[in-house]
Amino acid sequence: MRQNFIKVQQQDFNLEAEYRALCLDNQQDGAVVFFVGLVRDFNQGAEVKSLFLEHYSGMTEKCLESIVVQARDKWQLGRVRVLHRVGQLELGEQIVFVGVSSPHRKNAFEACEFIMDYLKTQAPFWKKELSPEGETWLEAKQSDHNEADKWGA
Amino acid sequence: MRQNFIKVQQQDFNLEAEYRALCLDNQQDGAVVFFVGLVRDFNQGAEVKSLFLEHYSGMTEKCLESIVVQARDKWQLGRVRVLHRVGQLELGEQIVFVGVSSPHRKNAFEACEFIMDYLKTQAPFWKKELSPEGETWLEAKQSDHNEADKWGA
Amino acid sequence: MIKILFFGQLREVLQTEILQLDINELGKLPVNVAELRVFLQAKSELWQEYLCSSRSLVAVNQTMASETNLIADDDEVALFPPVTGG
Amino acid sequence: MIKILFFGQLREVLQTEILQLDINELGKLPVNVAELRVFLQAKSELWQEYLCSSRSLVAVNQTMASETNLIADDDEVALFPPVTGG
Repeated sequence: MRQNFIKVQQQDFNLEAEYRALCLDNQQDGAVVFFVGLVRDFNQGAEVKSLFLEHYSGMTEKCLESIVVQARDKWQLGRVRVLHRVGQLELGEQIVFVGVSSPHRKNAFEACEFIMDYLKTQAPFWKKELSPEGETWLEAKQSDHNEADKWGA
Repeated sequence: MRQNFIKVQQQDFNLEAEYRALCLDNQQDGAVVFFVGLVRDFNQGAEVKSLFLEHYSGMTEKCLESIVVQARDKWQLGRVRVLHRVGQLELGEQIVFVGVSSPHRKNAFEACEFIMDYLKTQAPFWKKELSPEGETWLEAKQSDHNEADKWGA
Repeated sequence: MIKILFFGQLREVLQTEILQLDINELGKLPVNVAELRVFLQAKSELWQEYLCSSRSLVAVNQTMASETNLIADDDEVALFPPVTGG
Repeated sequence: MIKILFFGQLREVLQTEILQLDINELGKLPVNVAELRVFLQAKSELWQEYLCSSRSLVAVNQTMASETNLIADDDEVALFPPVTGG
């Protein structure tokens, strides 16, 4: 079982399969923390029907890999899985999965949060909202940068 | 769909079903954070083969309910699910599930961590480790109390 | 009557799961958690050792209680070691 | 040649996905990110507006770059708005 699994893909992911991949034949890690991000309809006003997610293929994978390496430098982690979808996603669909296993609960929580904070501010993804009124590129949020900064980059 | 779901049970739980219960017909919450705790073999030395979990029926449910209420006072949360198993659990089995949905990623992360920290130090569960050398009641860890204290009870 | 429940290692070591106690046996009223401890600790050296406040917590009517919490007739009191769930 | 890629809103607004540029066209060498911006911004008012450092980030060879990062021949440069994944 690979310790890091990072994937950018169009197709959906299965939470149960991801969970199994984190736990299977893993006798060391008593704590597993996941984050799942979903398409919701309140992003920046308007009635969002779907999202289009673009990314910089090549750089994205490198960037996610580097974020996971940084997390491993900070915390004792077992397995880390990061999946991010691209392309058109409808309301309610899964966008991103981050799963972390660790012998220590706090390490799993902090690493999972750290990976999400860095992914949000560093990984080259861009979201366009598709609503009845048209298409709108999402603006980056300052609050996301504040969250990322708190880890003391 | 009930906003709070709290259960103490002997039987195992299914992560996929818990996830579905957090997301189904939930258009508001774009962030879902879970924690799963599993039986591992490194707790306090010795080769742990299984755990026996005892609880104070009645008080446990009240206590978990109160922890979730406190979390809702602090953060904007959608659905919260807390499942804790009791009885004999073998190596690798699931012990506890905490799942939180929220419109905001940070709220979901912090509430999930808070619920686990409080559950660890307040909910009346006791673990006995069963190893080839015999039975040993687990000692409470000071580190767990330090974690819980940081939320400023 | 007060119902006193014991859990975890306390239940095993003291070989007691439940104890019914006439509140008047406790002598003076009202009585608080600390005074109930002292009363129970008088039973034996084992009870003395395991019921000290550093080794056992107390809940009254299924809510964590402090040493100065008063205990009334018909209350459900529970004594147990520091919790280790999760 | 330098390869310059555009992403997100930048790609749409500038109607440019990729640009090949002879590094010698940039005039003085070595050249850094800030100087490449100035060169590209000269194309039109739209480019002027969208390529300012407050509206676009730069990666050189798939790594985030600062304004003083030098650019060499054969580098892959990318220009894009602040990221919004997750």
